Amino acid sequence: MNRLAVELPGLQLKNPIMPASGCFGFGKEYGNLYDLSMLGAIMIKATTLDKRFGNPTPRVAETASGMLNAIGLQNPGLQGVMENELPWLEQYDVPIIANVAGTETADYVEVAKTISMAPNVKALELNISCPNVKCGGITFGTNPQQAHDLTAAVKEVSEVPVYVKLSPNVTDIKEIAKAVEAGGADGITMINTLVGMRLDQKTGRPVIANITGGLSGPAVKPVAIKMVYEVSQVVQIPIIGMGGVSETADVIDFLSAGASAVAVGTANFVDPFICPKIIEELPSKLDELGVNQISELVGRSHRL
Amino acid sequence: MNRLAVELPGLQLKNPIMPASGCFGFGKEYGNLYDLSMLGAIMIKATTLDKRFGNPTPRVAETASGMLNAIGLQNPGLQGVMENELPWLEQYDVPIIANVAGTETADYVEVAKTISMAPNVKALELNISCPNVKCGGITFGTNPQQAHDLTAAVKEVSEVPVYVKLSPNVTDIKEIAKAVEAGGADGITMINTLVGMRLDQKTGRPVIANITGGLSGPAVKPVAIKMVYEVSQVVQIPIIGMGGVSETADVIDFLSAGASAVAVGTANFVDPFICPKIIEELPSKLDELGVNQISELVGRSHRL
Amino acid sequence: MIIQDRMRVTGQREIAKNIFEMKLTGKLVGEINSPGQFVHIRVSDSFEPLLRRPISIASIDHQANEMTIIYRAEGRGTQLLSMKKEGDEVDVLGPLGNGFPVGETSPGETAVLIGGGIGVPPLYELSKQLTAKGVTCIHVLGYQTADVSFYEEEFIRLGETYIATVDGTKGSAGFVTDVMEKIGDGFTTYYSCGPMPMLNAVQTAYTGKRGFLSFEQRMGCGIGACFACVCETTDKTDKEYIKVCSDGPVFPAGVVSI
Amino acid sequence: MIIQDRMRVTGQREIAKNIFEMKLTGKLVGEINSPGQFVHIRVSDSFEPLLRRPISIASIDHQANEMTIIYRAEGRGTQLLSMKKEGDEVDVLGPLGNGFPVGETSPGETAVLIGGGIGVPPLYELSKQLTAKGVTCIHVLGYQTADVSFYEEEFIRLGETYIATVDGTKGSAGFVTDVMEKIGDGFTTYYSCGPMPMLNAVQTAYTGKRGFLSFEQRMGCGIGACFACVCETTDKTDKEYIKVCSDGPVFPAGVVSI
Ligand SMILES: Cc1cc2nc3c(=O)[nH]c(=O)nc-3n(C[C@H](O)[C@H](O)[C@H](O)COP(=O)(O)OP(=O)(O)OC[C@H]3O[C@@H](n4cnc5c(N)ncnc54)[C@H](O)[C@@H]3O)c2cc1C
Ligand SMILES: Cc1cc2nc3c(=O)[nH]c(=O)nc-3n(C[C@H](O)[C@H](O)[C@H](O)COP(=O)(O)OP(=O)(O)OC[C@H]3O[C@@H](n4cnc5c(N)ncnc54)[C@H](O)[C@@H]3O)c2cc1C
Ligand SMILES: Cc1cc2nc3c(=O)[nH]c(=O)nc-3n(C[C@H](O)[C@H](O)[C@H](O)COP(=O)(O)O)c2cc1C
Ligand SMILES: Cc1cc2nc3c(=O)[nH]c(=O)nc-3n(C[C@H](O)[C@H](O)[C@H](O)COP(=O)(O)O)c2cc1C
Ligand code: FES
Ligand code: FES
Repeated sequence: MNRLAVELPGLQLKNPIMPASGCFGFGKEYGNLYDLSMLGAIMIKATTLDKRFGNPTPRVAETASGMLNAIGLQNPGLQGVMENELPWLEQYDVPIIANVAGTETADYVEVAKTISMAPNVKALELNISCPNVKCGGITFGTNPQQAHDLTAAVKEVSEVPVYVKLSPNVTDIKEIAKAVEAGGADGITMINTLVGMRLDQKTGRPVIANITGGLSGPAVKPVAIKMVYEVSQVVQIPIIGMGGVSETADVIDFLSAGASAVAVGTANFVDPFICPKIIEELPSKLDELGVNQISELVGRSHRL
Repeated sequence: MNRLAVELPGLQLKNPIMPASGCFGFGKEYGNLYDLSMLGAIMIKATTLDKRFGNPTPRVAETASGMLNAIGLQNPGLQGVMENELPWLEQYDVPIIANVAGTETADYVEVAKTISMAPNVKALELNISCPNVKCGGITFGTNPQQAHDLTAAVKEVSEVPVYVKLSPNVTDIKEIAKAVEAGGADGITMINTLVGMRLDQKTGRPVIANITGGLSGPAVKPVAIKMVYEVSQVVQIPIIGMGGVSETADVIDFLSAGASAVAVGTANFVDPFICPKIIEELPSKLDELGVNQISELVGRSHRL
Repeated sequence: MIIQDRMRVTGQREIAKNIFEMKLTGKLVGEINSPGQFVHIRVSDSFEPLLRRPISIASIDHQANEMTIIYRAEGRGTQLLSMKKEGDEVDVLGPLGNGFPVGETSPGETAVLIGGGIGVPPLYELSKQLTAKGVTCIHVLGYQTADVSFYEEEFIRLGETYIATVDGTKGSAGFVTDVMEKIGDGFTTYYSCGPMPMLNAVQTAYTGKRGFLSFEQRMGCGIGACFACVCETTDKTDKEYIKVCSDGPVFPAGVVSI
Repeated sequence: MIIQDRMRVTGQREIAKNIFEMKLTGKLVGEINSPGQFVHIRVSDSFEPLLRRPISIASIDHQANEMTIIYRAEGRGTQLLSMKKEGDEVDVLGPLGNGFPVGETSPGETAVLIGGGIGVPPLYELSKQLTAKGVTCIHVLGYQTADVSFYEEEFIRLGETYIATVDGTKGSAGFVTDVMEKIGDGFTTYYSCGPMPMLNAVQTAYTGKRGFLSFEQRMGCGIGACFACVCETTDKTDKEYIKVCSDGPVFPAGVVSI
């Protein structure tokens, strides 16, 4: 038996490690560096109905142990993803989680319906938490009723299980989590980025052209851990945790907090080989902890 | 004219630098290291009606570019502060901002009424945002109506201007800011800590005995800057900004974002001389920026 | 007086597995007034790791203006510290806290010094000062295993020294308390530093004797301002709590509720 | 192929005010295939600063398996880089991007290389390769002031070299464009790297000539995955945008909308 294997709705994961959406494009670039089949899954860049150029540059700024981004969901659009990106990924033995974004229910539904029919798309990740687009995105993620309704609408058309990606920029994330569970979500992914800003020292103006950006990286990990800890105790559906995962120890923390698998975002930029490195280190980490099967760690922070 | 002088309701500041509440006790320890009269002001540790022991230990944990704390408002109580702490501080030529905490309106009001009569207390800081106590504190800080009413009640009895300290753990901080302004607040201080957690690697259990703690330090600065930027554009009252200020450049950023003065918290632990160091460096920083009077920088991020 | 000093590293060597002995020079040394005081070290100029690390002063050489610290390279901070090389500068805040009271044992009397693991270092300077004034010191040092034990020779040079290792790879097998039974009670005072369970066992075994224990707590400021490092007192009448960093780290046995 | 290499520092010296020349050795050098490619450097093992820093390859020595980078120590990251000493290891990702096309100029033809400030370094390797194959290179190098100028001697050894400083403290006073006027148009191609306004001025001055410009953008991944470093194209029919890191940093003049 594979000690690292994890089973989640729609997903048979060789291991609980997957690159987070937006930090791995559609896999091509990292595919030049290592064999993508070793990954648990791949969360591809957000796909919208029409192709998008995204926000003006600069789009990224560094912060203490973190970074801000305001890419603005640049992507080749549903058609481009279906025709070029997903077929290319079929050469790898790895389940794809398609991150679905939109501005209103109708386009979420349309993207979800079509992209869930791609043979290698095994789950959807409903992006209701992108802080970098003017309409849609995060507005769905801060209102429980809207989050519920969008989830239900997408569930109705999706051929594969639906995970909903939550925003940390809310007073009570448990409420949103319960709402999407009630809406039929098969799982939750969390957290998306915290909204933040960096100013230019000389001019005092925002560095990011979009003014605000999403904060990610090690800096946000304590917030992510706390939210996973909380949400995992109020919902029955599994969680894919993320926010600052940068080394093997962080994976243990997210599982302990209550996540069943873990996504790695910003850390890919710091170390492009971080996913394979973590996957390689996990078995000896399990030995150290005296654990046989990795799932045994899930939620141990709040189990007796 | 003093280039660093800043005038705020109740406060004639020699310079815009003051230690943040809870990170400087009641001044005695840092008073052994340097002359407290050089500070713009001092925000003393939260005072509650009765003395409190606070939470069990461990109370702090380190995170990437940040720290978690769950001190739990340990303090000698109103009487102790009035009899021992404030009189001792009178030897210094420095205005005191008294951080007032409680569990219900009545005790906030009682503490505010009495402490605002101390001769060196020039302003109150209403702590409606402490994430580390079970009742009171943050519950007032996440509900606009409650925040409004508490502010109004305290304003009624206070002999000095009232600043309200906002929590970043909300969906829309602008709403809370507008509510406390409507309630009569003379100023806003922000941000208090973000709620976070750290787990022990071996056991998977929370490191902090209180389970969750408040995240502070450089890690949170982008979030704080963004919130100051936002709030300063929707209220007329001044803001004392804080969250990760660790060097002179950070002060410039907070002023640019829209704060009129700046508090330094966690950085005192990293470098106990950080406040005097920043105060010393500010004039040459102003020269570099071609600015004569420091207040000219306030809000330049969103001015044309 | 507490000062912030950029001290220069004059020596760094691994004296046992992951245990480093570091020598530092700077004017801070002149401020140290008792064994058992500690310093708060910033391990790098980066904000990650952010907080200072509290480390006991293990030995002082006023002539050379040099002090020695001994620490285990374990987490991010101490690992970074272990990478410093001779000539590098380190930002040190100290001396902090109140150390072991040397005056509580008179010349001619006997003191037992009981240390566990990384609690052993401050006992070295203590023993130097006690023996220098004519106190007979008996050392009981406990380690997990032989390969993390250190300073045996140094302590032997100062007096009778017993080593205990949990796995029996050095000295007697077992805990310091097992050794303590053999020593009997022909001593005036005891001084101890080590993990909480050990301090507790020592205090319980030596009820009735005058003893001084050095405590550890997670710290923020290290100087008494943040209330991170409090412990409850047993006797709540005077003070309900003490701060390890500024009231301690050393307290008379019985004061702190363990 | 792009590799991640822990390269060893074989030299580090300040060649002008806050401008450092660093030599690095490692197997990555063997992968470099064109001048103008860059590397993505992790300046410390800490998470603060977090992101890698993109720096151009200034010179390659395949014999010694060594490459040279030249950078300005300005922010946190490059300052940390400047503190590395000979023998230290640095985590380098590269080679990245597509460099200057040496093949676009034939032996016997003349190329003008125009660099501004910290954009000068990649032109050095380019000039070495062009002159080696028999191209005549004319160098036009612009700096703010004399004290931040560098590599004058090195470029002179390769061909005609003009220096311009904004304040006139070295060479002619003014911008590279002022010098360009004097050179005339007796050349086949031009290659340029420097700040955006300079690239714009060069491109405008040399409309009609075949030119290649190297661009800068804030980067995340550095390999084409994160869409941080995009620029719009002038001709939207093929591609609406290009990525500086993986499609560039060098593009034919006219492709990128400046
Ligand atoms: C008064 C005092 C004296 C000490 N003297 C020594 C000594 O002489 N030699 C030695 O090896 N160790 C000593 N310690 C323990 C030492 O401070 C910790 O081992 C060290 O801080 C751990 O840091 P890290 O970077 O290895 O671990 P990390 O896991 O990176 O530490 C994370 C955070 O937890 C804190 N922390 C972790 N363990 C402890 C601990 N046991 N006590 C207090 N804080 C902790 C760190 O300071 C840091 O803030 C002493 C502690 C105290 C309070
Ligand atoms: C393809 C390419 C090649 C380059 N080649 C060189 C070179 O050979 N020599 C040289 O000195 N500089 C070069 N630069 C610029 C260099 O990358 C920046 O000066 C450097 O990243 C600034 O880092 P810092 O730590 O000094 O500043 P910080 O202010 O600490 O940087 C903060 C963040 O902003 C980014 N950033 C800041 N300025 C720039 C910039 N101008 N371009 C891209 N990112 C920036 C940093 O990478 C970092 O992520 C190049 C940039 C690019 C894109
Ligand atoms: C450059 C960048 C682009 C991102 N794009 C997306 C996106 O398209 N869709 C999405 O759901 N999340 C996106 N995210 C958020 C990440 O998937 C992840 O939730 C977040 O960065 C926290 O994880 P990390 O700290 O490991 O990066 C993006 C993050 C970054 C840094
Ligand atoms: C140890 C500690 C104790 C604190 N205690 C209080 C408190 O009593 N009252 C309060 O309003 N804020 C308290 N805070 C929050 C700080 O005043 C400040 O808002 C926050 O730490 C952000 O600033 P910083 O990043 O500079 O630390 C405390 C923070 C820390 C780290
Ligand atoms: S560490 Fe701050 S009071 Fe002791
Ligand atoms: S830096 Fe990531 S795409 Fe260019």
